[in-house]
Amino acid sequence: MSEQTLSKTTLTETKNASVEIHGLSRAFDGRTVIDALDLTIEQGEFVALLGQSGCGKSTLLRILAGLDDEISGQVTVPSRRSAAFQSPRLMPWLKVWRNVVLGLPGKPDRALATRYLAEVGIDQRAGVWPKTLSGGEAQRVSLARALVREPELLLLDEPFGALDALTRVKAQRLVGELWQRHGCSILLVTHDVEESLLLADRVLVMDAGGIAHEVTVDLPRPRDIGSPEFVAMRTQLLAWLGVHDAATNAAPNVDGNAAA
Amino acid sequence: MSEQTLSKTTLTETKNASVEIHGLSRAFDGRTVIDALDLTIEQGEFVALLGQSGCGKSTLLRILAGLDDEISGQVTVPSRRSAAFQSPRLMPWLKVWRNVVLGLPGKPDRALATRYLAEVGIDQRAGVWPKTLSGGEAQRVSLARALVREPELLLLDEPFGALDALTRVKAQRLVGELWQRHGCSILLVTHDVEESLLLADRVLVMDAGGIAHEVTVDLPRPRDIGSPEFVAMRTQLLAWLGVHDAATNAAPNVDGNAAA
Amino acid sequence: KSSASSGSSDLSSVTLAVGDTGWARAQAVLKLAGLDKTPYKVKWSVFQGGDLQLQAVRAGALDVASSSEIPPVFAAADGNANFKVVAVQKGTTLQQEVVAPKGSKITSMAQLKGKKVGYVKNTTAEYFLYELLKQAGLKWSDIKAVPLLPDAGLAALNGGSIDALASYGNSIIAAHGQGATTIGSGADILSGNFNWEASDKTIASAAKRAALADLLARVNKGYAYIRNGHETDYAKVTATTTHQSVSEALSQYKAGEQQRPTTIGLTTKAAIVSEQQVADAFDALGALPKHLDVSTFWTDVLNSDLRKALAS
Amino acid sequence: MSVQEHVTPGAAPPGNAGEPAAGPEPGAGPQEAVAGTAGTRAGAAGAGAATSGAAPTAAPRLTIRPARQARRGFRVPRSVRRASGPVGVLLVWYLAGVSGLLPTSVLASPVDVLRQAWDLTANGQLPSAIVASGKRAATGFAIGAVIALVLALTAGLFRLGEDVVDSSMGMFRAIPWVGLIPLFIVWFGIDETPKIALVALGVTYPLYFNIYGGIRSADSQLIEAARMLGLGRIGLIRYVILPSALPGALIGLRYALSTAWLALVFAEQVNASNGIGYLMSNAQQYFRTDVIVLCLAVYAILGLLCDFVVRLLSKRLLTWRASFDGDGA
Amino acid sequence: MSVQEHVTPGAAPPGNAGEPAAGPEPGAGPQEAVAGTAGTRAGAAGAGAATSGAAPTAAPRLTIRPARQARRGFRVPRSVRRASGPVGVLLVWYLAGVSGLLPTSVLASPVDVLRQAWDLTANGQLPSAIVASGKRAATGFAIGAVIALVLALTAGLFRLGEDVVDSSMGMFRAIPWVGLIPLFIVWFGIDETPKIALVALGVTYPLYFNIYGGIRSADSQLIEAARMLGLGRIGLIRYVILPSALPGALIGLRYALSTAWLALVFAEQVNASNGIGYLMSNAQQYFRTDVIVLCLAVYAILGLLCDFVVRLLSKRLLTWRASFDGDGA
Ligand SMILES: Nc1ncnc2c1ncn2[C@@H]1O[C@H](COP(=O)(O)OP(=O)(O)OP(=O)(O)O)[C@@H](O)[C@H]1O
Ligand SMILES: Nc1ncnc2c1ncn2[C@@H]1O[C@H](COP(=O)(O)OP(=O)(O)OP(=O)(O)O)[C@@H](O)[C@H]1O
Ligand SMILES: [Mg+2]
Ligand SMILES: [Mg+2]
Repeated sequence: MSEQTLSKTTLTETKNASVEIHGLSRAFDGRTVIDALDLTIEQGEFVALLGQSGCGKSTLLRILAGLDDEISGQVTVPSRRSAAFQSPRLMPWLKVWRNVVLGLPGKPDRALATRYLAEVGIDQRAGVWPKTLSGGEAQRVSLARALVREPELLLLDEPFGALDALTRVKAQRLVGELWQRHGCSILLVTHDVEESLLLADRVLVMDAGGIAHEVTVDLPRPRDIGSPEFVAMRTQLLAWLGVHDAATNAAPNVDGNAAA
Repeated sequence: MSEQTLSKTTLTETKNASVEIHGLSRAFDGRTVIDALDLTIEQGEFVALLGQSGCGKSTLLRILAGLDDEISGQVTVPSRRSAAFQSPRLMPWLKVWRNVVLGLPGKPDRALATRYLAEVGIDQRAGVWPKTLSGGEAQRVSLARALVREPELLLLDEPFGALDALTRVKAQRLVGELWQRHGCSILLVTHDVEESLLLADRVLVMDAGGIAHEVTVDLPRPRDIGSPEFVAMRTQLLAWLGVHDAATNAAPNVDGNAAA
Repeated sequence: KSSASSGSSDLSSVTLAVGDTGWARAQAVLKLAGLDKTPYKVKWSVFQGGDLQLQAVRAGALDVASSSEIPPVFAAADGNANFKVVAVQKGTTLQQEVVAPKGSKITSMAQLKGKKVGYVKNTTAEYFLYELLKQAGLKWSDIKAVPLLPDAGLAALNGGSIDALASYGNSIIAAHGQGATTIGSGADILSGNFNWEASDKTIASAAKRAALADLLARVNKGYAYIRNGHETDYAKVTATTTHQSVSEALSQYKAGEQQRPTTIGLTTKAAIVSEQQVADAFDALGALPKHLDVSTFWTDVLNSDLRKALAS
Repeated sequence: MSVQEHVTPGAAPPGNAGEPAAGPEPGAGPQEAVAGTAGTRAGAAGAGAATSGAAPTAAPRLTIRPARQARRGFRVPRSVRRASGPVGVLLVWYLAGVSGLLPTSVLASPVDVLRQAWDLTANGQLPSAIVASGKRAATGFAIGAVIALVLALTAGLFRLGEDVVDSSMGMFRAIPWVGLIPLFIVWFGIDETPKIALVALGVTYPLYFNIYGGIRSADSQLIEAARMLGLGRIGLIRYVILPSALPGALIGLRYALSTAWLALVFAEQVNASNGIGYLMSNAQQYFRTDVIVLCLAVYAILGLLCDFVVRLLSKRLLTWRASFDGDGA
Repeated sequence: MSVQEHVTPGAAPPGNAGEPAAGPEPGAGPQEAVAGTAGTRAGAAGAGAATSGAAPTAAPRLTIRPARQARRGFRVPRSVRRASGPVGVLLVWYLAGVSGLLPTSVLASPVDVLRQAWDLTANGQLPSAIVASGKRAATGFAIGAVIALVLALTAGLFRLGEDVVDSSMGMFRAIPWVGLIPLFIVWFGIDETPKIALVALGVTYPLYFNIYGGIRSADSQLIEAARMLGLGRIGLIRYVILPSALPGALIGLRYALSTAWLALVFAEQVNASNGIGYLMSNAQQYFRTDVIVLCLAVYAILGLLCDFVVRLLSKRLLTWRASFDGDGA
């Protein structure tokens, strides 16, 4: 286990890049959302991306996915990528299992789809229409669809946002496992600071159109949420995100005048 | 402050119900999702609803919203309700501010819309089309749209799911304030156990089509996330949800054989 | 000034709804001859065919229609005709021909046996084709008859889809323009009779009868006026609506008038006999549901009024 | 979905008997205090409006009634209601004929038409006409549908295709068929081909416009997702674009199917000796209102049949769709 | 959107000069060890497939090129490309005439048509015909649009309305106009009314089918949301149903606008002494192919104009939509 962690570290040091971004900018109707952003993700690295709502995380992911070319700057990515978008984006006219293996070469492999659906805990709903899924179920299908492709670069946009605690833990574990097994690079957008620290090699905080802060999480896995290093990083990240632990406790403020 | 908390408690005792559900059942194509559920929510009570993905939380909310009548059982609700759905469901053909005040009597009041949008931190995007919003921005518009109506019963389906830590704290505070000010009843579906304990008077855990567990949170507000009662309740709820604190730390499991 | 001499002094309240074909010819003639100031009102309506006019008469939207001999046969075929033929206009029967395309080996009707012959269904073309075949000793079934509208017929003739075409008017002129040759002419088969039909309701009203008689007399006079040195004026009017050159229109007009001057007259036995022949031909062609006695939709009630009007 | 909401201010809603729900319950002592907290919001506006000291009335409540309960009592079956439109038209027609409002010379009475239908069926004319027209309509439809699909895909998928095809289609559509018949004869002769070509032409337009429109209304988010899934151009068309365009295409299909029959009214004026179009224009020339009306009736029935087919097809093909299906009335 | 993806196995993509990105960099020592971890996945399938010991090659990478960069070089302007279709048709027509492929008796040459256009414009016939037809088309269109909207709303919003209206519309649509002309004469006389009625009839169907279909494809989630917002029936129609139906309605509009002009070809055979339909059927009778073709051309131009209007309208009305707009080719 520690051996594997080591090989990751080696990798980071060899600078064998999977994603390279230089001076990337993107503006919508004159409003610059991403501004001269630089970022390198190594092969096999697990990077988490935090940032305020609307700061441009999804925009960055769409660019890396090759879905947005109204950009300036230099972006190089592996050709084999897959993504789970922020909303599930399932094809409503395809049954759930078909959605999962859509786009894979060869005959649609229901067994494969069911295997992955089982991993996210919804194999018994493999044969229904997407419209009958609950929010969390749809999100899990979308996740399974991204994972089944086994890409070089996996782009995950808040893939666990609609999941309850238990399902979330299972899904996180699944992603972690696949990452270990296949050594792909992962860029995970999340709003959960603990999640980012539990999973990632490196946590980025996006702000003002660029990578404002960065933490390298060199803790051995599995990580202890209570360890002092963990708590310190968590506090640091929350502070960068504008939250001070005290603030968390203040809600709801009954006096009615502590609102921002 | 403590006085207000007291009046809440009184309320619970007087059984002046806002929502009354008796023997509610709902099945989809023969699959029973809600099964003989009983629930009473007092006037002015803040109830949080937890439960595994796909257990029927959104279904229950839709029934309370009056959007689903393929039910059996008895459901009585206030006539003035509003809801923020799990997905934002903004009208794509109406500008953001127009979405917020849609359905309110009288002339569309942009000032009012902007006020509420400012409260969720996106007043500067009041005049754009919904398609240009980020995931979290859309969710906040949807929340503002539910809050502006000032209903008797507010139904919130994971309203903070796509928000970053800071924005989330602010939004939680806003909901708390409005609840204090207007004394409406709130049913909040969330996957965040801490959030439920910070906000609600009572936390329900849904399972097997009914309310399986219930915690009355009689802690004074603002609540301390570190207090022993809080931690105990949190552990209890997580256990009911199938998560034991230890499990959280186990992800990702590098050995690859600890998967469920 | 020609007036309705039939006694009914006040015609000012009468309105005649009169159908006109194609480019409002009768209307133009009256105007050209300065005869359009009638003591009654005339509401002209232009239709793209006599059959449409008779449709309007049957529906009660028109008082008077004008057509060739063919449409009334069909309009009366169901036995419910609510109109009568009240006057007969004589006119040219030129440009009613069976033609073969340029370079065709066919030169006579007899050679059409087994050939594809285009014709315009339910028109004079069908009638004279039938009669010409009969004269050539052929039955209708001896040819492959291809029902086509004139423009489609010409296209088919040029495209080689048919071996001959029975048609009329400008389609024949155009065909000749492309080198088609005449292999049969309807000039002597067709009577040249054009019918004026009035609805039973119109006929029942003495005032309308008087007005109609006067109107027909005026049209007759108008044609005479044109023949009397105003051919070019007429050709100019024609040319604008048919989009021909004036000289073209003039020569066409002259040829027609030379063959048979346009006049309006009373209904006659001979005209009825001619109409009956047409009806019988279509009957033989199987186009009529049952044998038709054409005299049922002919009348002489207008004759006395018309005679007076024509004479004045 | 029927929303059975009966607002009953401060009282149990009717039909909710036996359940003393809502409202000021007897013995609800500290009512005032609670109401003071809850406040009253007559107008829904006013974000920061202070809680007014209005009268402490309980909020109006309502019961959500199970759909099954609401649907008790007699209901006219769906099929009867669907038939009511056409049957109503028949009735009006019959009455108009009987009352003399419509002279039979214009519109034959249903009785005459029925007799005519019997006669023409007995002598085989009507069945053979339907068969002849049906063949032409089917062939033409198939060809037109393929052309429409190809053109719509070209215009829908490629900007260049759009530029070249779409403006041309708008132009061609505006050109009346009738004017094209001579051209068709030159190109296709006078046998079956021009008739089929005319049908194809008539069918192409509505299908084209609707499929093209459907393609262009495909959700860009799904297209992005499909691109990420590694779908190539063919896969994109097959799994995203065409399904997206399907609802629109089915609307076009409804229109196109009836157009297919209609086109034959004109097509069968060219060298036809059978077919409903022929029967009809023939009857028109002979002023046989009974036959005309019979033909119209046949068209109507064929229209209903085609509609029925499209309805079935839609039901099967669009099960995946969560869309509005009218209220429950 | 153009996806400029050039897969360059293990090498920097072309056009990425100056940037020694990707691939086995010189001096990348511990390459093997890394590749061993990353594995190679030639086929994308196999969930639990063990990492094979394949050759340690670096994964293919690609550069996402900015759109601006890709768009360098000469580009044919949009308007030129849009004109290419119609202009191409013109050219083919001209060549067909010159080469004698199409005899002028069937299709007059563009030169003749132009001359005719000049003459008829000079003597005022063509402008007055367009004005006369335009008035009829506009009135009929307005009436038909209102009827279509009312019927579509009735059928779209109420199950009962659907049952009664929708089946009848399917039936009526199948009945050919031409067969109805005698009826129209009885009901509306022979003046302007029957012509306008015919146009209205022709316009009603495509609009009805598309608006109805549009209403029925409204997202049920949005309708639920609107109900929750307290929108009444009118509000629901105004703010949800009609906007949902708008894209479909615009497709119907495209079709309906050209139909409006077409209907006049038949309508203006009855008691008309002006209008393009009259001009055209008159020319047909007198066999003036140049005038016929001129009329066809006028129809085509009117069609293009109407299309242009709908295009502008769509652009303005559908700015809110995030939908597929064809690739960037
Ligand atoms: N229209 C439908 N047809 C069939 N099954 C449905 C339908 N809607 C929901 N379901 C099923 O009912 C169950 C409950 O759905 P619901 O949306 O209430 O879950 P939920 O508790 O909100 O879950 P989540 O936390 O994932 O949003 C799910 O298993 C879902 O698949
Ligand atoms: N198509 C668009 N047109 C205009 N503005 C856009 C468009 N797409 C996104 N934006 C804006 O760009 C900004 C960044 O959007 P993005 O979706 O990347 O945010 P995000 O970081 O993913 O936020 P969230 O956490 O809320 O999902 C937002 O302010 C958004 O409103
Ligand atoms: Mg986002
Ligand atoms: Mg849910």
